[in-house]
Amino acid sequence: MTADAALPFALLSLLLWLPLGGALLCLLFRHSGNLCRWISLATTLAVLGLALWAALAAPDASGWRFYEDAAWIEPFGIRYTLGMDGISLLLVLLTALLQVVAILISWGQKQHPALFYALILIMETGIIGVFLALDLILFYLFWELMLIPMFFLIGVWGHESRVYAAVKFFFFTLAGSLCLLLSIISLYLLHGSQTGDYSFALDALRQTTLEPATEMLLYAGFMIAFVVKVPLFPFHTWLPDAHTEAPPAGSVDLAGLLLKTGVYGMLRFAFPLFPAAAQRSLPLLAGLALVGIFYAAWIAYVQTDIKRVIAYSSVAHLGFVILGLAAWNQLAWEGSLLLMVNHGITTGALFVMIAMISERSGTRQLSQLGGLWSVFPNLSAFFLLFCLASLGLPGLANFSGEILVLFGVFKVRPLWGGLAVAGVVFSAAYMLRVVQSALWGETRQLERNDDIGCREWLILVPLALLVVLLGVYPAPALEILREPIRLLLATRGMP
Amino acid sequence: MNPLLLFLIPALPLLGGVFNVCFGSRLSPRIVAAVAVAAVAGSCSLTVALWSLGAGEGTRTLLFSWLESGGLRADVGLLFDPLATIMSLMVTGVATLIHIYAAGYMQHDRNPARFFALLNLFVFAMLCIVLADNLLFLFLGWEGVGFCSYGLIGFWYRKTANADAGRKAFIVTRIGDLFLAIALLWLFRLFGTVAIDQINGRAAELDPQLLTVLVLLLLGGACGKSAQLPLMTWLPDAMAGPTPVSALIHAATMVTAGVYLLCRMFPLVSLSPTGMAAIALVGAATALYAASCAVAQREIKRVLAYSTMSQIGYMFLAVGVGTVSGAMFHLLTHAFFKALLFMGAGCVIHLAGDENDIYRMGGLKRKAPRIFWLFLIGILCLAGAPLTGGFFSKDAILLSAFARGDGLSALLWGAGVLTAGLTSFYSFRLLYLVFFGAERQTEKGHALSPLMSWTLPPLALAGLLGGLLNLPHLFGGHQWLSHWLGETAAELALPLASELGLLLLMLIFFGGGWLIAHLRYRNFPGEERAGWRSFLLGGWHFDSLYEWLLLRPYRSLCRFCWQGGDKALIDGMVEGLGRLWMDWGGYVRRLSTGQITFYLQGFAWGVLLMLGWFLLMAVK
Amino acid sequence: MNAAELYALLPQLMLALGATAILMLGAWWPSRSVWILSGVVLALTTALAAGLLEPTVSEAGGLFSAAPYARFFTILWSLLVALSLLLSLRYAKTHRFAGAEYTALMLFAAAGMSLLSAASSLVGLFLGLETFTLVLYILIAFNRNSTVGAEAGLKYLVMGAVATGFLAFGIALIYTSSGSFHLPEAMAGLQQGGRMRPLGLAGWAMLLVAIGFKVSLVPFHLWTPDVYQGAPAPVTGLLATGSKGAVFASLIPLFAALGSLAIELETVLAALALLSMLGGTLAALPQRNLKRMLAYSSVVHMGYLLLGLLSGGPDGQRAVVFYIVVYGIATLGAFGVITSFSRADGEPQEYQTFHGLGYRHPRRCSALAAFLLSLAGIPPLAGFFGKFGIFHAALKSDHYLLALVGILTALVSLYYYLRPIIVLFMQERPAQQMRRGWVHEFVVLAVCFSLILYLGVYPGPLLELIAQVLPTP
Amino acid sequence: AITRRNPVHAVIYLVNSFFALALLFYLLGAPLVAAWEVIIYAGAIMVLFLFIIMMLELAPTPEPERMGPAWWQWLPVLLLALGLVACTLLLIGLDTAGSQGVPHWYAAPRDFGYVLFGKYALAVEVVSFQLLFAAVGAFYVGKPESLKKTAGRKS
Amino acid sequence: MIVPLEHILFLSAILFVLGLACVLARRNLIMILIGVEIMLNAVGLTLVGASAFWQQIDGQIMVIFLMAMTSAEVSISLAMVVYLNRRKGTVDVRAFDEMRG
Repeated sequence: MTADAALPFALLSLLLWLPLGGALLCLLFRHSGNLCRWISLATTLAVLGLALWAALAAPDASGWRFYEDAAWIEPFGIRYTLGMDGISLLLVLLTALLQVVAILISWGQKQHPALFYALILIMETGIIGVFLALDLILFYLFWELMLIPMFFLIGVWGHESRVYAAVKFFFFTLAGSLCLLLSIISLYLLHGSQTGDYSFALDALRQTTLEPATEMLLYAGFMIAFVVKVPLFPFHTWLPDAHTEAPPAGSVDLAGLLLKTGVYGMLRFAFPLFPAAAQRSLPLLAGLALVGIFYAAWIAYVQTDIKRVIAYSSVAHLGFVILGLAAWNQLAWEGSLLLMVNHGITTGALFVMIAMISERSGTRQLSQLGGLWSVFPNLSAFFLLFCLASLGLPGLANFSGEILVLFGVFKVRPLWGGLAVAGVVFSAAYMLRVVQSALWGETRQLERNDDIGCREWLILVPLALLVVLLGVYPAPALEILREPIRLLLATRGMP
Repeated sequence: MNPLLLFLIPALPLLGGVFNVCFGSRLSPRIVAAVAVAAVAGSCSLTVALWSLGAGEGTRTLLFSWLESGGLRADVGLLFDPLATIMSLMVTGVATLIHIYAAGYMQHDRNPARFFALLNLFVFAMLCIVLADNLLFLFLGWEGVGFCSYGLIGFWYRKTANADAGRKAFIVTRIGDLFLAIALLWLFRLFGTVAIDQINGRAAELDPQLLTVLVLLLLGGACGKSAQLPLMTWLPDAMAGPTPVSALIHAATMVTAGVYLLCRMFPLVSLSPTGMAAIALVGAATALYAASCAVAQREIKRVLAYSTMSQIGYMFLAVGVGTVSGAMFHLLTHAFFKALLFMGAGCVIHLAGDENDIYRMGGLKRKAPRIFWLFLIGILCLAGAPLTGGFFSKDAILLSAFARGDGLSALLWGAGVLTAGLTSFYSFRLLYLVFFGAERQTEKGHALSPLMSWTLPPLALAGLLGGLLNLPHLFGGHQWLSHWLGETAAELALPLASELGLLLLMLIFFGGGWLIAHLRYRNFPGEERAGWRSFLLGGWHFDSLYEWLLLRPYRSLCRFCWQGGDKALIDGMVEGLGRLWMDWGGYVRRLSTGQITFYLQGFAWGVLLMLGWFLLMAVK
Repeated sequence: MNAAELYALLPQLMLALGATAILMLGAWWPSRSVWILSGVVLALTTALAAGLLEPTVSEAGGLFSAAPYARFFTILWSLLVALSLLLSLRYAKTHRFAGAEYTALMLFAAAGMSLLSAASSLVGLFLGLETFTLVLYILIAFNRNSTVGAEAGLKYLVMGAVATGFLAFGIALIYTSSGSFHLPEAMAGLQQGGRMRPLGLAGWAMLLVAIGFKVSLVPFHLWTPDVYQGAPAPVTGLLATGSKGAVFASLIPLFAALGSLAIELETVLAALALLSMLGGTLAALPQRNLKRMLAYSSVVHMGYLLLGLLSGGPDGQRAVVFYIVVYGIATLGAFGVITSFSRADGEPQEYQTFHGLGYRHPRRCSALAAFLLSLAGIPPLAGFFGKFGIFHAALKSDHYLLALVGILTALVSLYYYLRPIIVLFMQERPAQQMRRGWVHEFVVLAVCFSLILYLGVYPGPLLELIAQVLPTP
Repeated sequence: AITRRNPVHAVIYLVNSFFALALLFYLLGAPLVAAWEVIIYAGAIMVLFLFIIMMLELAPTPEPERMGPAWWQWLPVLLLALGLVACTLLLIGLDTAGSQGVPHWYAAPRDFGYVLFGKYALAVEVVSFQLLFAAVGAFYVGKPESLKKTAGRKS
Repeated sequence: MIVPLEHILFLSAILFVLGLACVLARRNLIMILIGVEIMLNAVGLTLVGASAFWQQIDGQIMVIFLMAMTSAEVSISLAMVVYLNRRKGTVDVRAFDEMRG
């Protein structure tokens, strides 16, 4: 089972706990903000390096590239099981990358820098943990671990109504999580009473035989947690507030990573554990996703705060992702996952850019922005690029995922696919509105006049390259995804 | 010759564009322009050099697989067949000239890098449409031209109106793209592939009704890009862009992409009579509508824009009546003379001191005779003066329509002929207003750059002689274009007499239009009353109609979703729930009154309830 | 009574005798810190003794058990009191407590709590309970400068006296019904034809009132916020953790002895649990006083504990004991932070005094945040596995409704746990400076914090230990 | 005893009732307990009560009438009490043990002492500790302010 | 046999509730404490009755403990009464409601 026998150390654990170590170092040296900055940068870079190294490994027969398993809490049958397949790998890579970006974008953090960086690093551990855990309780633990740092990031470093946003975020996600916990425990008990083996291991629990009604109930518990996190309409209202109020790094993490954990949870846990119930829920899922695509796009069109527009665009894009999942075929799932990664990069980049813009202009209100191109041509060019990617211009990142989803969906459900395509028009409408108000027109009052600096180049160029690369040549990413998805689709009970 | 060289055709403009994106702002405008021109010119010469690859079945070549997943395979691959060769030659050729022109046009601009980068990228995207061997790659180009058009229309972004026009263009064409995308998805669902030749080859397997739907979807896509009814409102506004842009994108190439698409898919399209009829109808209606609007326009570029729309209507009509070569023929000639006209208009605007309104021009003939003559050639082609390129191509289309012989075709033909008359009228109206009469402009004009004036003659020549490409037998031609495109059924089954009669009719309409224009506008006093003209000037007020019918409801819908849905309903429910808990919390909290006696009563009640319950249990 | 039995109860005797000794010596040599520290040492020694000495008999005098279960709690309460004493070093100084008396009372309270946890007879239960209740009457009103302290003492006294009456009446009725005080026989004697005798039911009703008062279950909880607010913070810590935990610790053998008869009480217990979870949560929501909030939150936690108890079985019992430990640590820690912020003129309780304090005193405030989050059951803090165990047990025993309500209240309760955290860390307004903490306080807080974290990440050993010491097989 | 407005009267009534109870105890075969009832309750505790009442009434208290309950204050309490009595009595009545008689039985003081200091020796210890600490507590709480201050300074 | 056990229990229950009623209804702190005494005496009666019923001494011993405990409690309570009276000058429990909510 272990593909990492050749490695002299536990790569996954290192990957997982390295950021936490960095966070502790930050807290230790909390009186020197500068040192913390470098510590956190070094940590995130090291994680990125490790993740890239992990990408070099070949998967074994069961699809795992790396696998770790150790006893943990015996009385409850909880084990410390980590595994990395293609899906995890891709998402871990995304995490590692975006965290570097998050650190870089908050380089000038003045207010309690040590705590800030530490929280970002803790969150990285949480997110990576979610993507690696194969024991349900371990997963749940990381799932919740992401919450607290985010809560503080929004609540402490956020903007005007940050406390409201932070609390709303916490409540929405926690409400879902608790349902998840309830379901996990029930499933564990059911499985235990059937087999006598009380275990939270994903593989073991998949063998549970379930009554249809029970299965549906448990599945619903899982899905509520994931759907809130994704977020699917109508559970999305925490997102715009959280996005808007969060500091730049928080927004990047939120949009780029946290939302992905929900989809990942569905793919990794909810669907394989309850295949029949999942099948029955697909129309509902697709329906909500479709409504979300339109609804969010419409709302995004009338927002006045640029961050809110992007936040709603996230809802719409994640609607596409869920729609792809609901199509339940290789094509759509690959598309969904690709779109997820792409969305993480583009939206992350957009939030980064919004931060840069609002640093310079002192506002995020669309009505008070304008004519940025004439003052910051480079900045504006990047912004335009990411906006275009976000609205799904072919050749840029989002399109490749979106179109695969559409192909996959249309293949099985033409009506869903056809409707979803219409969403593209609306996405153009709100995205161009943003571009319009921000870049074109007369230049407004600005606070700073400098175009992007060295650090900002460093952030934007790799992101831009990735956006183009993933749009033009997504084959490597798809290649990584192919086998795990095939395995997922081929499992018991999945038609 | 290595087929992979074909990739250089689109790649050169791409490289040029990327180069200018990355480094353009640091280089001098001259180098920027030079790089852009060189890239396009290189691409043009490559097209010529590789011409032989396009003969017959053409050449398919593949660079790498763009998207490959679960049965879907979309390559970055080119299909260099006769249709594509002719189109790409036109695109690169016209684009080269326009690039050169633009180098002169933009020479006073501080930072033309963005302009040339976008222009180069546009050529790249257009070539993707032209050369793509699968629909997805075509779609990439399709959206790409849309974006470049957006960026270029709004090039002078300080004026919000320009940027708005760009956005309108992008979004309206995107509505069309929506249909194309659905068609694309559907075709993949049906055939499991997106390769154009496979789809065309297997189109006959399909159910006719399904086919009709598909054709209508394709038509929708084409309408958006080619500014046909009902998605035409963006084109006149798109004239806000720099003139070379209008010439290249909104006259010669991008707007004809719709026609090209329909020609590309013609094997499929032709299988659906209903679809064909719809295409023809849309074309004819647009031709008539646009011509009627052009009659009342006041801005020189808007006149040309409407005329473009109208001419593309002809091309649609051609596709609809089943003559690809006719459509392509008109596409080519139109590209030449319309590019000529736009560039001429650019010169005129320069000369008139950045004045757009033709009512405030006049007498330019004396000031710039060479421009006048070149412009005249363009006008003649547009109006369909005999023996010009425009004459032959337009005539071929009308002949084909007439030759079909059924009622609908006759109607379409009638519309076409009427349009021809109107075209003649507004063309000469334009000519007279601009070049004849007294000078009415107030601004002082600028001098013309030689780069601008010297790019016009080749186009004029091409426009004039364009007819030779597909000279009908009547005039001793060989219909080279039709043969090149492999269209054998192009021989018309019309008797010579009726053919001649039709020609005569065309001549009459041409002459009539000219005459009226001559009488009315030879010595134009300066202003004329609005009245019914305002209706035509506003393009039959379609904009306002859409505003009332679609945009306002859309905006209210959006606002309703936000305020009503998100804020009031969802958040209201969540917050209401929270408040409910809080309220109850307040009540429960108030139980702690601070009075010991009250607390003790709590004891007593508790024990009473417990005892009562136990009593019930015991009794049972 | 023989030597073996005395040996078995050595830890409790050590506490009681030590307390007396400190009391006596303190009369001659009044020093505050010396006595408090020697109290700490004594408590720690007791814990050590309870942990290391293996008694030869399992029961002393038919009143108190000396089983591992009892010794586990002896250790726990001794440690708790040691920590509380250490914590109160500065507090006692600023409030001019009489050191020897204070220490002696605290130690005696520990003895009472461990006796209660060890009770194997109704008499033992009564005595243990009364022992520390009596001590608490005094300790609550120990701060003689504080009016609210006196009021709190009065409230606890009156309520406690009445509750004692109920407890005694309940015991009397059960004795009447079964003819024995010793738990297994007493509970077995209540049975009649598979049902519980009406007299036994009446006795249990009375007993539950007393228990409900002690652990503050709704509707017997009304005193809780007032007393918490008025009592000195270290005492509140003891009151919130030890006295409640000890009662629950004694309930486990009680219910175990009841066996199948527990079904008769199930509805009432379920109702109590339900009311406690809901009522406590609701009342805590609008609170703006940290101690009162913690009081109501303790009501909710007692509801959870009752839920665990109700679920029964080894799982339920294990969950309850684990929860007691975890809840105890977190609550003690929270009151420890309040203690260390306290000044001579009072303790900061109102949220408005905490504005932005998180950055003035980052260590203590983050510890407080961690304790609150642990109480809320957020992983990776220990509270999560506490709640996890409870819900696990509840679901296993098919208490779906209660588990659902538990989850719901856990969600809502988050709001009032977050509020102080928000105030601490997310308010701009600069806060007033608080006292600098003493190293003793930091030691206590660090111990609590690391335990909370450790148990949240690696609860396995403790869970296994608990499973070993549980009274029933 | 419970309705008396004047606490002194209440205490006197209560002493009466204690005597009655002591008699009952004696009848039920608990002579020692009966004796202690008289000695401790009637003798010690009630005297303590009286003492305190006397001591406090030296201080000016607002009209004692107001401290007594008005009739309406009794009403809910009365209802509660009736309910409680009814429930308890019914529960007791339902129990089969109730109808059995109490046998004649007599707990000799010697046996009593034997059990008390044999079986319950530990409990006696505990109770003695309790009493000690209660005394300490009472002393601490009851210390007058002036005393407290000196104690505070000393310790 | 003297009386049925029932009668003793009835008597003690009534006595207990009377004590409770006193506690609930009275506002005077001393009267409340007197009520508690009545309750505890009722318990004593029950225990003695039960002790006789089962012919065991344990019940009586419990009564002794109860008494000891009561006296301990009473001593503390009365000390508290004195203390409170000194602070507030009243023994009316209604006066002690500084904390609420």
